[in-house]
Amino acid sequence: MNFRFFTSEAIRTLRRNSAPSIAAFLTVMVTTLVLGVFIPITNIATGAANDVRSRLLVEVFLNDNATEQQVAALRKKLAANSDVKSVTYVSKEDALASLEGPLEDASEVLGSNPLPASFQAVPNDPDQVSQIVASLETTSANGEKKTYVSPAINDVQNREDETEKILSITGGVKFAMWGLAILLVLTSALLVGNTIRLSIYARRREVEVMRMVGATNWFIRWPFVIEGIFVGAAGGLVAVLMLLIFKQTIIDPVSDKFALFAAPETINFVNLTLILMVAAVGISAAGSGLTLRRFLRA
Amino acid sequence: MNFRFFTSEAIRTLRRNSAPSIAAFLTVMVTTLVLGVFIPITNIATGAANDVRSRLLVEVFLNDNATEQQVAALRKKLAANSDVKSVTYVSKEDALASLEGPLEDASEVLGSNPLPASFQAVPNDPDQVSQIVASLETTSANGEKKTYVSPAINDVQNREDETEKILSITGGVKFAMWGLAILLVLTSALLVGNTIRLSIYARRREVEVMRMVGATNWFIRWPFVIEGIFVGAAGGLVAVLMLLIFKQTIIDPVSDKFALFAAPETINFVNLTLILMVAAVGISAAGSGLTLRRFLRA
Amino acid sequence: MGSPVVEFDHVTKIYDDGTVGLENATTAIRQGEFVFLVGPTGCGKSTFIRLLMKEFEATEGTLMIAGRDITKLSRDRIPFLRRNIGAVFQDFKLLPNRTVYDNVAYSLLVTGASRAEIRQKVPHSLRLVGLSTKLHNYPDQLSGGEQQRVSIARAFVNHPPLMICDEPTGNLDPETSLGIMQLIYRINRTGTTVLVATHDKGMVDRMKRRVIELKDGHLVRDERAAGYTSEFNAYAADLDPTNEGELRAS
Amino acid sequence: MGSPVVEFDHVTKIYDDGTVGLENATTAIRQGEFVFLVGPTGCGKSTFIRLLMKEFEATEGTLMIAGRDITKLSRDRIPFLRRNIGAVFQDFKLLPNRTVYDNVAYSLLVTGASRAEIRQKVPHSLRLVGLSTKLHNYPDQLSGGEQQRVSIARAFVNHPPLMICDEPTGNLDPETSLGIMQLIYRINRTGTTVLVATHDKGMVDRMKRRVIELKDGHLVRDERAAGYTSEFNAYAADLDPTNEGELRAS
Ligand SMILES: Nc1ncnc2c1ncn2[C@@H]1O[C@H](COP(=O)(O)OP(=O)(O)OP(=O)(O)O)[C@@H](O)[C@H]1O
Ligand SMILES: Nc1ncnc2c1ncn2[C@@H]1O[C@H](COP(=O)(O)OP(=O)(O)OP(=O)(O)O)[C@@H](O)[C@H]1O
Ligand SMILES: [Mg+2]
Ligand SMILES: [Mg+2]
Repeated sequence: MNFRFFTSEAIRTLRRNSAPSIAAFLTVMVTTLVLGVFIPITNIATGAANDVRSRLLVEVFLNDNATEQQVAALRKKLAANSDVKSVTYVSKEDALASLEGPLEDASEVLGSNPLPASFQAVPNDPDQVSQIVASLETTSANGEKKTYVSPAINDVQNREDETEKILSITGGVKFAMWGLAILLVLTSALLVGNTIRLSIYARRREVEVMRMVGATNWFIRWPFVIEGIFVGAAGGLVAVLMLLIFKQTIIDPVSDKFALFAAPETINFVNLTLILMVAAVGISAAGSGLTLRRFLRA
Repeated sequence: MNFRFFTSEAIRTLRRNSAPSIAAFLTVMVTTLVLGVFIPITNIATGAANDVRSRLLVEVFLNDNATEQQVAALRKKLAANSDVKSVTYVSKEDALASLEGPLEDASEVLGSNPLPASFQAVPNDPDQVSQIVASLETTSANGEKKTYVSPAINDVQNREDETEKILSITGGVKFAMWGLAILLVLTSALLVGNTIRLSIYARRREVEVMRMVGATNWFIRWPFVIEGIFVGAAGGLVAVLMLLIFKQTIIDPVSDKFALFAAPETINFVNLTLILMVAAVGISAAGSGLTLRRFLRA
Repeated sequence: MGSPVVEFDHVTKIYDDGTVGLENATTAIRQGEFVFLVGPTGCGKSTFIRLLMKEFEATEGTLMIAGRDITKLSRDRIPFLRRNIGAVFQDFKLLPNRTVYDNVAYSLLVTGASRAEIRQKVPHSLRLVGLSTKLHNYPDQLSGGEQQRVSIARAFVNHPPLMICDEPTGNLDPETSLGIMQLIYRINRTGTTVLVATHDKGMVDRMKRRVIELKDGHLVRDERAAGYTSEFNAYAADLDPTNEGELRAS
Repeated sequence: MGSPVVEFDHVTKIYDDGTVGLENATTAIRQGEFVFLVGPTGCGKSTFIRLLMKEFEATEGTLMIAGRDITKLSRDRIPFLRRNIGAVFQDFKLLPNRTVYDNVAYSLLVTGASRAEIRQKVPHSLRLVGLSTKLHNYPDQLSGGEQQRVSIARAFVNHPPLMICDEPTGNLDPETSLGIMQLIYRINRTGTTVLVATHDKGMVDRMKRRVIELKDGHLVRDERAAGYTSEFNAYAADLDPTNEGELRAS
């Protein structure tokens, strides 16, 4: 394969018959741009959702009169639970110290600490919160009053409503984001393929003539593939440059605002660039090569 | 203008030379689909963000020894503030009743109510929270210790950190969503225009011949515009049908899950359909008519 | 002889790349004339014709058609100029996605002709060029000569006052060429001014009409043949314009 | 006379719409022959030629080129068949986005010719058809006859063993036509088998070569002219193939 010749052929087409190439370029650029904006957003959104989820935990409040053995046994039991990632002990003093505002003042006035000690159990997977709670409860014979597996337990709290709401919202966000991301990626591939198809269609007579003077299919196809690589690379590059400018002039100045939630989890710009460029070039080149097959068959 | 003739011309093109029309149809369909998925998501997300924001308020805790006059004056003052939408009085008893869990038990044991009464001021605009707080504060002569405009005030709380965080996150979500929505709308218009341009480019020889036998520009253009309407309507319709099927088979069954946050604020499906159809047909028809101008000029 | 239909006044056409298409051409064609445009390949015949169709602008000079300066014609009026010129293009210029019938009908449609008029004129015109059986074929289903005849049928279907034919018989056998020339002659006899660019020396010699000869863009000869209205008229004598016969069955 | 290069054995081509392009044609063309293909417009000349190029399949019969049945040729091998046939197409089939030079060079490029070979052969070939000054023009900047000559130059640039010309002089004036025919004749004398479809009766009569006549898709005549190798040879006698002159300066 004569690479230099095919490349010069591709360049010739780009210069003489540029309308279809420009259309393909625009499509690649625009879809890359959308993906380039959307991938970090998906990233931030799912990152934020995961962040919120990771804060879910089960609070096991202890009776003030629980014995040390009972507390130690409970801790062992919790730690042994395969759904539990880690267990932290919060003493009565710690609980009081974490209170703020008028309540704090109030307890000072009281002179005694009304808050109970507790274990805070972090689940491996936020969805397992309710299982951990269930593992600590037993239902008494008459099936009415909830009792706990350890006499040390005064109450088990996982803020049921809130947990469910958080799981639902974050789940919804992740579902929507992934759905949209998949939709956008498929859409981009389809749109780029579609434009390439049309741009080759616009040159079908030329392809016909080439075949009539004895060009093999690959001889016709290579320049199209190389042109596809050029167009894809150019479209991808312009999109990436626009993203970079956008990032530096709009996002970075206000990034404090965004840093509050999940900025550090955003995909690395270099990686993003690489992914986008490879995708743009790949789809564009493959699209050119594959689409041509239809016109080479007849 | 002979509408029947131009329509039959458009249909002829769709049948004989369908590749460019199919490409335009696909582009319209795919972009409409993306917008159709994205518009409700933008809606939900900004709705949820607004929902969260609307819960922000300023809590003004009162001294237990404040006189009735002082409290009444403070209420008047708050109500008179143009940034404040509504003011609610929460008595000590109400405050206690709203407490749950072990703290509740604890105060029962105490026999006295440590919680202060408060005013809850809802701002007109969540961003004005800090202004409301500022309007209640005065800085004493030495500029160090915060004092309040009314002796009835013990403390003013707007959970500064949390408020800022909420404002930042919801602001970020709204910004991102609107940005993406605008990007997608512009992108869709550009992609559809681009495809139409290319599909007319593929037929430029035909347009040239028409001009050579004495067709006026509008005589050439009408069939393209009508074809654009057909293609736009078909693309829009298929996209809307796909959205409907998607909604009924995937979204509706799990809508309980989504109902938890902001389902009722989602855009009405009929309205969405109308907007999408009008946009698809409009862009497609206008695109055909306008693009042709370039080829009619030479 | 009537008033001038076409007037070239020192017309020069230089293409973008500097090629001289036509240089300083001055001539006039009167109403009802039959003029041959001859010359070696690349001498400027098509340039001459394309200037008349206002396919591009003259670089210099004025070009009048029916007394109107078409170099000053606004863009909106160009279609109306072209409707009054029946043109046979060297490369046919057929619409690839229309049948033979629809290609010819298109010329009438642009003028806003009624359906009845189209239904009557189109088959008649195609019958005259001998294509009655190919009405519903597309151009790519026709032989070269058949395509050329569709182009001819389209050119005269709406009875234009001026007919311009660029190499109308290049893809036709001698017998069919003669038939087409007889047809064009008959059209001319009904009052249509006719300009035919051709390489068919035999035909030009035989028909003894006015001949404009170009060479390298220059007008080098413009003369009426000696035996004017003699031999070819004899060929066509029995063909009365009101009683037009068919050229060929298929 | 050499071995058969082209053999038609009861070949029939019926188009999709039922039109008979060629019916039950049986004939053979031997190596080194010069054959004219004549007949009225629409008789099947182009069909005959397009079958040889395998532009479409024969409906029935076998078609051999150089002893190989091309009706059984696999799709991958078609380009190699076409490289061995220099073809002049009735509609020229030039690549619109390539200059004259590059159009001719493309025929060599597909065969993997070296740059040196291209630089030598392309200008030579274009000089022979009289287009030395238009090397860097694009097809839409050429007159009809110039385009036709580019197509001819492309056909013989890589010295194919078989040359097929469909109406190669339809857009050329008589003088240039004669030059082109002399050129084709000279190419034939170097051993190339030549098939020319034409309407130029004068040329066919003068050259006195074998003539295959078609009518409505049927082979109705296949004869060697009486005064074989007489008159036209006299025309071409002084033109030695090793000493090829230019056709025309511009
Ligand atoms: N678009 C163009 N750009 C540059 N040069 C052109 C263009 N069109 C024609 N020419 C040149 O102008 C000259 C006259 O061309 P024209 O087409 O008028 O010739 P012609 O007399 O019609 O020839 P033919 O008999 O071969 O059709 C030729 O040399 C041609 O190469
Ligand atoms: N693709 C096609 N589909 C249907 N019919 C066709 C097709 N191509 C050619 N024909 C018909 O087949 C017949 C032979 O056509 P062909 O092109 O072989 O004629 P030809 O001898 O080359 O004529 P000309 O001298 O006018 O070029 C004609 O009647 C033509 O209409
Ligand atoms: Mg010409
Ligand atoms: Mg033919």
